Formats: sequence, structure tokens, C-alpha cells
Amino acid sequence: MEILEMQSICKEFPGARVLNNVNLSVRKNEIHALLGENGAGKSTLMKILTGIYTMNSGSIKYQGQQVNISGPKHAEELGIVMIHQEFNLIPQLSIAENIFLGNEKEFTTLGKINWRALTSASLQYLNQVGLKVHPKTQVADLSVGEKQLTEIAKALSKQAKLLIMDEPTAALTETEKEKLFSIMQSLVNQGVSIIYISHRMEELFQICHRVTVLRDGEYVATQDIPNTTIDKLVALMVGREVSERFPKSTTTPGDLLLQIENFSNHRLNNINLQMKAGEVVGIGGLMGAGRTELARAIFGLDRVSGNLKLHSKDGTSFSGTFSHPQDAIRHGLAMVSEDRKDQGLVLPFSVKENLALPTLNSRSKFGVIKHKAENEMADHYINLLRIKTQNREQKVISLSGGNQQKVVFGKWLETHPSLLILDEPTRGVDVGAKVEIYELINSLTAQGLGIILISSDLQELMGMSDRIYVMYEGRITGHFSRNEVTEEAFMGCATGGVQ
Amino acid sequence: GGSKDPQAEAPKGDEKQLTVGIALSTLNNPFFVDMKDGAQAAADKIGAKLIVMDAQDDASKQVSQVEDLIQQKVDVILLNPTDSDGLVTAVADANKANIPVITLDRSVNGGTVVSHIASDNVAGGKLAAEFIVKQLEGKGSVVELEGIAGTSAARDRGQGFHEVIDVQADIKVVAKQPADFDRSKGMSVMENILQSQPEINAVFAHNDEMALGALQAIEAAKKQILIVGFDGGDDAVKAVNDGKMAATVAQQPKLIGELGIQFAEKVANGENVEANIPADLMLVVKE
Amino acid sequence: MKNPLGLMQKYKLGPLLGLLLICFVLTILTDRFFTTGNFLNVARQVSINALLGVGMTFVILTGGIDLSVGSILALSGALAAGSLAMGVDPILAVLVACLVGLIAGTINGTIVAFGRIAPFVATLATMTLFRGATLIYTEGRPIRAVSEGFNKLGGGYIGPIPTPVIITIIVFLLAWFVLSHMTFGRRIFAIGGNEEAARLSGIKTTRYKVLVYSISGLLAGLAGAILTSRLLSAQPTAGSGYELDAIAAVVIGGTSLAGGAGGVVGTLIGALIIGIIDNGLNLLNVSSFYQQAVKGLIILVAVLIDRRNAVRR
Amino acid sequence: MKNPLGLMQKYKLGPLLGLLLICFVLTILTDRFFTTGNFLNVARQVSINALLGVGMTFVILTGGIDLSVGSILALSGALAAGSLAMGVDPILAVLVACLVGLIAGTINGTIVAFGRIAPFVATLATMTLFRGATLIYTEGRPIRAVSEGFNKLGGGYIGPIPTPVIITIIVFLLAWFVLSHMTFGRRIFAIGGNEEAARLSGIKTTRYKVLVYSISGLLAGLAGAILTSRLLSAQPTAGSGYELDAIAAVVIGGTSLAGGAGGVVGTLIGALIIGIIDNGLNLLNVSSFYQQAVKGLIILVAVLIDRRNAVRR
Ligand SMILES: Nc1ncnc2c1ncn2[C@@H]1O[C@H](COP(=O)(O)OP(=O)(O)OP(=O)(O)O)[C@@H](O)[C@H]1O
Ligand SMILES: Nc1ncnc2c1ncn2[C@@H]1O[C@H](COP(=O)(O)OP(=O)(O)OP(=O)(O)O)[C@@H](O)[C@H]1O
Ligand SMILES: O[C@@H]1[C@H](O)[C@H](O)CO[C@H]1O
Ligand SMILES: [Mg+2]
Ligand SMILES: [Mg+2]
Repeated sequence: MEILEMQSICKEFPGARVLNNVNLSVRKNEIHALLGENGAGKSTLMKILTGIYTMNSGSIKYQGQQVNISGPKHAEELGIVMIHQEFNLIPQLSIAENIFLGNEKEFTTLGKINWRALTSASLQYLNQVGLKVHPKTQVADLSVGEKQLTEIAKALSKQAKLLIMDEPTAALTETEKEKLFSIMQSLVNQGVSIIYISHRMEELFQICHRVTVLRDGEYVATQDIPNTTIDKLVALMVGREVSERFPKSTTTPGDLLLQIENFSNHRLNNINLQMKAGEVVGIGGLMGAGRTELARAIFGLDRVSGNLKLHSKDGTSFSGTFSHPQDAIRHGLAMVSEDRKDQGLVLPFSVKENLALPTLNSRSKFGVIKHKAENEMADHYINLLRIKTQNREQKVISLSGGNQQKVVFGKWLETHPSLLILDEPTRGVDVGAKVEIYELINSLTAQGLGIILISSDLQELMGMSDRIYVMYEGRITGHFSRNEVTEEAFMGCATGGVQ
Repeated sequence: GGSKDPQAEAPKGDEKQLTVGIALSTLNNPFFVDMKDGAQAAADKIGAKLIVMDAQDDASKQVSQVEDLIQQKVDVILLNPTDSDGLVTAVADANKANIPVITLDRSVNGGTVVSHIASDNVAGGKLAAEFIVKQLEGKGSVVELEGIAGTSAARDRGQGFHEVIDVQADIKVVAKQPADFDRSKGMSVMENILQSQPEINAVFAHNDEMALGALQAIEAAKKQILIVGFDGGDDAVKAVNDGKMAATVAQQPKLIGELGIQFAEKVANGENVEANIPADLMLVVKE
Repeated sequence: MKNPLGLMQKYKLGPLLGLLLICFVLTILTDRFFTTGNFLNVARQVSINALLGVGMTFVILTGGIDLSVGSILALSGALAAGSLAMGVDPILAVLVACLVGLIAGTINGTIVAFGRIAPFVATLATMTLFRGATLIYTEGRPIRAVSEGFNKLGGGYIGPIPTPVIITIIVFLLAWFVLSHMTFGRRIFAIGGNEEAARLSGIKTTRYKVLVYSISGLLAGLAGAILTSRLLSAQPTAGSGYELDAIAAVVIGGTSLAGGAGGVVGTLIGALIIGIIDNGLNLLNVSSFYQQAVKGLIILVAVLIDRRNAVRR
Repeated sequence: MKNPLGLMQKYKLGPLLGLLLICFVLTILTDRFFTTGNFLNVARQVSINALLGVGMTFVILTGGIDLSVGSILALSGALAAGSLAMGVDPILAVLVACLVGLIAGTINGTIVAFGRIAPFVATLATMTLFRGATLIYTEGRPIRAVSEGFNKLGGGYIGPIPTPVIITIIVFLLAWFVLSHMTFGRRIFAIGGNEEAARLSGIKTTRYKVLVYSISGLLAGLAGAILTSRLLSAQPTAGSGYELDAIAAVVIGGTSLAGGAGGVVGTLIGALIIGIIDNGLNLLNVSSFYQQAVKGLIILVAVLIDRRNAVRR
């Protein structure tokens, strides 16, 4: 039986038709995957379903009834709950308050909140998602992964009949992901239906029953998972064959590029690490292990004690620590940061202006910007990275998540770095684009670049790194070469065991 | 600055030093700076300590300042109220604390005040109007630049001015706008009026600052207009002598301040003083 | 913990430390400062700014700002005095002031929330508008407000404590309770913290945004009644510049202008800091020309000390 | 395109439309308005606020605010007049004013950028501080500034155009060029758009944050010299309240107080709107009590019309 039937949905934004006659039907007790490239319209379709956007035409049937969903609250009353791709948490409030935001009624008498009841009620959901943080903790103090778990707990608290998850695993590591899948399984057993959006193909085969594929705002197909393959789905999504998932090319490492000695600060504990030119060095670990902190320390964003030696390709070398990203950039470092909205992009800026930001000086004379050179540079990266945008002047805020990530990538490539730090570079990036990024990594290492790859996607980490360091609580607890690493050995170190 | 008080550090001699608090409506106007200077000089002469408060034209701020003076247990309070009604409470508080109050330049409408020292602003407005009527020979268009709406000075001068002007059949007030006792506002308001009124014969400004601003606007427009100000400040008197302004109604702020101290000493010594002490007004015209 | 002041950070004690420091210095410098009489005196002086500051805190917590409080204070004071003059009962006159404030605030809120105009511009415009209305109503003259009952509001005492101080304390406690223990208050924090997320959680953000300006207006109206009663007259120019002092109290108290973080406890401390600086400079007989410079410096230093202890990102 | 006003949105023509509407209405209501003489008159009156507004635009684009411009204007004017009185060359006196403004602005910037104090609080404190310094220096009295050379700055003409207008146009063009065509301007926008992302992209955000306040201070200093020269004297109270008008010009012109979006073209239009409203109300001889109310209403309506055409989310 169908719980949801969306028929011929069309949606236009000023100047862009984003959805064109899209159909989606979801059965009771089913986990239904929604698949498509970046910008295919997945999030938009789901925002229509939850009443955040109004569609231009089409119809929605829910539990056999024609419905006209007026807003998120209305959707919630119908039992349709969404976990958004971008976090929707209030940083200044506690976890417990965030979970019940808008639904505090049962914990209040005459408007006064019963804190004890609220806290203990939230504990139930935190345990369910396996988040071991006190419910009174401020959300601002959580790591990205912990925030994601809070979002999930919040959705669980709403007793959904139809739960929409827009890339919930993008920020999660293997353990949390497994936990999430078991939650999803038990929800389905209790009669809940789930729409699941993810760019991690193997997940679909682990957990989903059926899949609907969108391409460029059009409906392509709906298939039963057992009767399809990753390759078939990828072909449907992209409209062409994609050869290999992790096209890792092996390069012979060159000279010593980077040496980190005794890096310590309030979250790092005596980190030592080295890498050669042309190497991809992976850094793995569970949520909160301190990987991002290490990247920030290298890049001069946070204070750190210890020493860093860098031997750039132009023959210059540096010893010390960087005090400002500008230093780091000058010495050939670049960093694609973990959180593109908070740290990667200037949201009111256009694609062009974002791409140009770190390299303004190279396209200016006496401080005057050469607009022609800037336009050419922007078009170059839009083509090279296949950024889906109306033109170079479109504001990045209206790009899909994956395309925003490509813009961040492009701006750093333009600095022609000798060492590139990638902190979760494929979070929210579709398969096609992921492969493009991996190929890019290959061509960069072929040119002698060193790459530090931080990723919570174990497949990716093992598929793309030459060597892997594992971190736990700010320390390095393991170090593997490409061919000796196994999932068990990795997880052992990531949970604090010794190699 | 000139406000340094040499007496402040002086050891208290055998006999108790007289301490007077003076609460001024604002010090952002040379008129009151003169008043303060007059009081300071007089206080220095008799070896009294003077505590100066500047309320920046805010009645409730002034109430607070009087309260702070009461906390300091001064012997006499000289009050130049920002407003006649607003300071009644403060006077009542002082009365309760048995500290005598003398008002300067503007009066209060309640409480017990031992003495009031001021020039008569209504009379001053009349003086200015009569001068203009005479100069225009009873015929012409006049502009009035008003002080801050809601201050007694603006009110009283306007009242006196209109008492005379409004009964003139052939003199018309063609524009009447506030310029807040401020020179730059006086200029821009006058500039605008000059645009809208082709024919202007005289301007009466409620104080010299606005008159001097108007003068700038009029000179820039290359017009000949009779300007009358109020206060008799240095700049205005010079403008009158240079033939740029026609007249200013001179008050004697220094004298008002000086009298304030003299009477404060008398009151402190238990002498009886008159309830009303007028300070002379005088029309300053080119010698 | 590396930082010995960690505890202070956690409970945002920076402003309190600043306040204590200022009090300590003043106690040493003049024996007139640390007396019951002077404390009650300061408390009464501070009460108007504290009332405005409490209302302003609600507004700023949502990420807004209210520049019109001074004008609302004047307008409601004038209408209260006007009603008194028409022979209305004193209590009714106070209610008139509160009602006028409430309406004016609701106008602000409506323009901001439904007109989607930046709060700064909207309330800058209504600041001029309400001041104009006051001038029109009063014809630029103060209105006398002498009535025994009415004058007790601003000038009276309950026991040894001035009435305005009692009123301020009650308002402050109510506001504190609402902000820290009621859904209403928590939603205000949520809107300031992330308006979009709050909206997606089903909170009617526009409604709450209107309400915070209504509260600010209401308290400005109450302050107008108190000030009028204290001055025995409604001044058409009353309250000009008060918005800056109220905002300063809020921000010195640690509430972020971006919204979402802070509270009324800090605002009370902020208002006390400003009030005590004024009082202290007067008691110390600092020359009036130097007072402003010194006041500016002290505020700077107080905030700098506070910020040096703030968490670094 | 559904919305016929799409083009207007794209080029942010809302404020311009507002300006034209006001001009149209005034032309109908009074024949004194649409004359060359009055236009030059308005242009000269507006120039001070436009200069402050241009500096304020730089500050607001980074997400900051500068409340001290009025006080800086007074301080630099006073020191320029003081130097003149000491027999200094007129050109040097103008430079003194600019230098004083630059230093004062740099102090603001340093406190904001390195002291990490909210710009609102920091400049509120220096507003009081610089005003105090002015009072101390002038001892509360205007300082005469009569010197033929000096007085040409504010009172002179180049051809038929008043000198202050010429200066304002030059400053405006420079600012426009810097903001839209230079790396410096781009970085200012970036900082306002996302400070963290800007820092990560290698921009020394603190340096630029200091610089925008320096620019604002410098232009306030220049405005101080012009006003002093125009009034033939430096007033200790000059410029009080000017900060609000300057901010209003910026925001009416469409620059977001959150930073990152806007520009000086809008600010110029905003300053003209405010100036023309004042001028028009005077020309129409609107009763002084009604002027403020009407001005508030017009600003509200102008901004509301603008916002109604703004992109809906
Ligand atoms: N508010 C908007 N205005 C204009 N265009 C928009 C807006 N929101 C989304 N778009 C465009 O609509 C298209 C679909 O976006 P959507 O976010 O639905 O993609 P998606 O399938 O969720 O992609 P991803 O996997 O990257 O999250 C994109 O091309 C995007 O640029
Ligand atoms: N602002 C903060 N305040 C307090 N603790 C923080 C803050 N930011 C991060 N942490 C904590 O510091 C630790 C290291 O965080 P970091 O972001 O470096 O982890 P990570 O390995 O990159 O993990 P993630 O996958 O979550 O990004 C975590 O325990 C995290 O909770
Ligand atoms: O008498 C004074 C002066 O005229 C001054 O210019 C304004 O305030 C009045 O009280
Ligand atoms: Mg999406
Ligand atoms: Mg991380």
C-alpha cells in the first residue's frame, strides 16, 4: 500500500526550472531511496513535501488523501518529518531544548518548562541514537557528527509516520552509521516509512527497499534494490557509464614534503606525521577524534606548539608554525574546510567572487581587479569541475550542496598549492562528482602535490589513501600503508586500541 | 582646562569652607560657560568650593545630578533648570535635606526657592520685536528661528516676540521653524527658507548661535536681511559691530553666575535675601 | 582548566567583576559612595534605564533593536499627564501610559515582522515619528502632572525603598523567569539563534517578533509614567538619547547584538555600571568637561576586561 | 518574468524609485523645489551626511557600525580651528582635521578588531570619549575659524558648484571604484559576508577591519573641516546625532546592516532622500511640530515600498 504519491510535481525558481513532472511513490513500511546528482532536485522535492516550498503544479496524495501541505508545522501534524541536509539547530540552546523545539507543550504547565521532564525525555532519544553527551550541553559545543545525531534524535521525538532523511550519514563515521541503520530498521518494523537521500551507493544496498532516480529535475526510474546494481543506478543518475568508484592511480612518492613534529594544543596531543610529495595521506578516526583540529593547526587557524617543516616544490622550505592562513597559503598550503557554509564560502557572493577570493592579488594590478581575467578564471573552473550553475554570477547560496563544495575546491586549486588538505571533501557530493574529485586528486598527485585526506567515509579513505593515520582523542593511535589496512585493524585503533 | 579648581586641594582651614553646587542645563553653549565662569570667579574670590554639573539639557539627568549634590551635602544649590516643571522634585528633595536652592536664568514652578536670579526672556522677546518693527518701519516679512521645542527660553522669547509682532498689521511672520539653538541647524534651516521665501526683510533668532548660522546662509545667498539674535555673546557682538548682524539682546550670564555665588554666601550665613533678582537685559546695536 | 577564570567565564561573570571593581575603586576614592542613602539614590536613578534595558533585552535577543524607546517614553508620559490634566484617576493615567507604550511597540513589531524592514531603520523612523507625535500633542510645552496619587509612583517609597526601584525589581524578576523558564522566553532565544531553524520547527517567528517590540514598548510606557510622575511634568524632549544608554546596558551586560545569547541579569548589571559611573563622577566632582571623556574610557576598559576573559574561538 | 519590477530588483532600484517619487511629489506641491538654485542648495546640505555615509558604508559592509562619527567630526573641526587660530596655513589646518579623524578612526578600528569588542559598544564609548575630548579642548566654547583660504573649503564654489559638493562627488567616485573594482573592496565585502571564510582564504581580517574605521574617521575629519569652514567656527556640539542620519542613509540605500551586501551608490541616494525630505518640509513650511512626524512617516513608507519589491524567500 502507498503512504505517499507525489505526481507531476513542477517547481520553478526565478530563472530556473528545478523540477519537471517528478513522480515519487513510497509504500508503507518501506525505506525508499531518492537518488540523483548534485542539483538534481532531491532536497527541493522534499521541501515541497514538507511545505517549505510551494510547488507550481502537481499533486500530493498522503495516506490515500489528497493533501495541500501549508507549512512545516502542518507536515509535522500529518506525521511527515524531515531531517534537513543543512543543520537546523539553535547553537545557543541545549540539546534537550533543540530536540523538543516547537513541541515543548507536554513539558510545560502554564508556559513554564519542567526542565527535569524535558531532560529525561530527551535522554531516551539520545540513547536511541547513541549520543553520549549530556542533554544540557549547548549545541554550539558539539562537533559536526554530534550535531547530526542531535538532528536525528529531534526527528525521532516527533513520532513520524513518514520520515525524510536528507544525507544523514554525510557527517557520520561507520559506527554511528551502523547505529543509525539499526534505528531505521526498527522504525520500519514499527510501521514508519522512510525516504532516504544519500550519495553513498553501498548504503542503499544495505538498507533500502526501492529507489527512485532523478536527473536534472526529471523523474528517471523507480527500481527494486534487489534487482539492480550500483553500476546500473549510477548510469541512470549520470546518464552515462562511470568506470570505477575509486580510481586510485599509484604514483611513486617524491621528496619529503611535510614533517610535523610534536604538535600539541588543547585538543592535540603530541602529533608526529610526515609525508612525501605525490602522496595521499589519509587521516581517519571517529567523530571528535581531533582530525579537523589537526588540519586547522597545520593551516595556521589555531595556535599549536611543536614544529612543522615544509619543503615546497619551488625549492623553498619552511620551518616553524603558521600564525595565519595567509602564511600557510604563501607557503603553498590550501585547505578545503569541513563545513562549507561556515568556513568555505561567502554566501552572499557569486560563484565567481568565491572562486577568486584567495587569489585576488594574482589577478590585479595596483590593487585593481582585472575583471576579464577573473571571468576567464571562473569559467575555467566552472567547466573543469562541471559546477552546475546558471552562470558565474549566480550566488553560491542558491547552488546545491555538492556544487557549493566544488566551488570551494576550485578556489583552492587556483592557488596552485603544493600541499592540499581536504577535510571531508566529498561530504554531500554525488557519485559522478566524487569520481571527478578522485580523478582530480590523481592528477594533482601526478603533478607532485601532497594531499592530506580527512574522511569519515571508510571506503573512500581506504580507496584513495597511500597511507592512513588513525586518530583517537587527539593522538595518533595507528599508521597503516595502503595494502596492510583492514577495517578491523582500523576500527581497533580508532576506538583507542593500539596497533 | 579653565575649570580646574585650585580650592579643591586646599586644606580646610579653621573655619568651615563654603561648598556650592551649581547644576547647569547644559555646558554645550557659551552662554552657560560664561555663567559658570562668572560663578567660578566669584567662588574663587571668597574661597568657596564650587561643584559644577552639566545636565546636557535633560531634565531627568539634572534631577539625578541634584540628588548627587544632596548626597555630597553641599551648603547651597544654584539651579539653572532645564525646564521649569521638571525640576520641582529635585527642589523638593533639596528642601527635605534642608539645602537652600537658588534658581538661575530659568525658574521652577514648585518647591521652595530662596531666590531667583534671571533676565526676563518675555521682555527680551519684546525688545527684539520692537527693534525690528522700528527698523522695518512697520512693514515687511519676518522669519523666526526657534530654540529647542519645549524649553522655556524658546517659549518665553517667542511669546514676547509675538505679543508685539502679531498686532502689527503690515508685518507678517512668513516662516517659523525650530533650529534647536544650534549654529549649523540655523544655517541649513535658513538656507531652505531662503529657497521658499523670495522676500524676507528680517530674521529673529532665539539665540546668537542660530543667528550666526542664518548669517552664513544669507551671505551665501548674497541677500541683505536684518538679523537679530539673543544672548550678546562675543561672536555676535563682533558681527553686530562689523555690520553683519543688526542687533542682539544681551543677557549677562557672567553676572548671573556671580550674583548666584554672592547670594549663596548670604543664604549660608543665614541672611535674608530678596526673592527676585533681575539681571539687566540690553539691546546691543552697532556703536 | 588552563584558565583560572574559567568559572567566571562559564557564569559570564565579566560584567559583574567590572561592576564590583568600579564600586571598590569608588569606595576608596570617596566616603560618600558606600552609604545606604547613596545606594538608594543610585538605584532610583538607574531604574528608568534598567526598565528600558529589560525591554531592549527581549528585542536584542531576537536579533533586533529598538531605537524608539526614548520617544515612546516621551509620548506615553505626555498622554498620561494629559489624562491627569483631564481629571482622570491616577491609576488610570498610569494604565494609559502603559497602553500607549504597548500600542507604539506593537506598531514597531508589526513593521519589523510583517513589513520585513530592518529593525534599525524601522525604529529609527518610528523614533522620529513618535517624537513628532509627542511634539504635536504637547505643542512643544511640558505638561504638568501634579496629583498626589500619581506622584507616588515615581517619588514615593515602600518602606525605605523608592517605589520605582521596587517596580524595576519586580519587572526584572518576571523577565528573568520568562526568559529562563518559559517556552515563550526559550523561543525568543531560538529565533535569535537561528530564525530559519526556529521557523522550520514550527515556531511562528513573526508573532514572537511582534511581541518582543510590544514588551519593549510597554516597559518604555511604564518608564514614561514613572519619569513623568517623578518630574511632576511630561517633557516633550524627555528620553532623547535613552535608547543608546539602554542598548549599552544590554550589551555591556553581555547580550549579543546578533541575538540568541544573553539575558536580563547582565542587563541589570550593565545598567548599574552606567549609573554608578555617572554617580561616581559626580561624587568625585570630576569637572564636567572631563566627565564624558572619563565615562567613555571606563566603559571601554570595563568591556575590554570582560572580553579578555571571553572564550576565544 | 512574473514580477514586472524584476529589472528594478536586479539593479536594486528601490531607493532610487523612492527618491524620484519624493522629488515628483515635491515638484507638484511647490514651484520652489525644482530649481537649479534649490538643487545646489540641497546638494550642499547633503554633502556632510553623504561624506559620513560613505565612510559608514565601508564600516557597515564589514558588519560593523560607527557611532562616533559625529564626535570625530566635532573633535577634528575643533583642532582645525585651533590650528588656524595658532596661525597655521589653511591647507595644513584641513590636513590636521583629516589626520585627527584618521587617528580617531584607527583607534576605533583597533579596539574593534584587536580588542574584539562589539562595534556598537566600542564606538558608543569612543563617541562619548571623543565628545569629551572636544569639550576639554574647546572648554565648551566655539572656536572662531575665520581665514579667507580656509573658508573657501566649505563656502566656496568651483564654477557654479559649491566646493563641498565637488569634494563629496570625488570622494564618492573614489569609494565606488575601490568597492567595486579593487581587491581591497572585494575583501571588505568578503569579511562582511563571512568573516571566517575570509580569514581561511588568507585575508588578514583584523587589518581590514581597522582600515574601514580609519576611512570612516578620515571622512568624518574631512566633514569636520568642511563644516567648520562653512560655519566660520568649530562648535563643540557639532555633529551630535549625525551618526544616526549617516546610518539611515546607508541602510535606506540598501546596504545590509549584517554586512557583505550593498554599496555607496545606495548610500548617496539614501542621503539625498533624507536631505530632500528636510528641504521639502521646509519649503512647504510644514509646522515644526509636524515635521518630525511627517519625516518619520516618509522614511517608513519609502523603505516599505522598497521592501515590497524585494525578493521574497
Ligand atoms: N532558492 C533557490 N533559488 C534558485 N535556485 C535554487 C534554489 N534552491 C535550489 N535551487 C536550484 O535547484 C536545483 C536543485 O537543488 P536541490 O538542492 O534540490 O538539489 P539536490 O538534488 O538536493 O542536490 P545535492 O545532492 O547537492 O543536495 C539546483 O540547481 C539549485 O541550484
Ligand atoms: N567549540 C568547541 N567547544 C568545545 N569542544 C569542541 C568544540 N569544537 C570541537 N570540540 C570537541 O573537540 C574534539 C575534536 O573535534 P574535531 O572537530 O577536531 O574532531 P574531528 O575528528 O574532526 O571530528 P568530526 O568528524 O566531528 O569533524 C571533539 O571532541 C569535539 O567535540
Ligand atoms: O538664556 C539661555 C540662552 O539664550 C541660550 O542660548 C539658550 O538657553 C537659554 O536659557
Ligand atoms: Mg540536497
Ligand atoms: Mg572534522
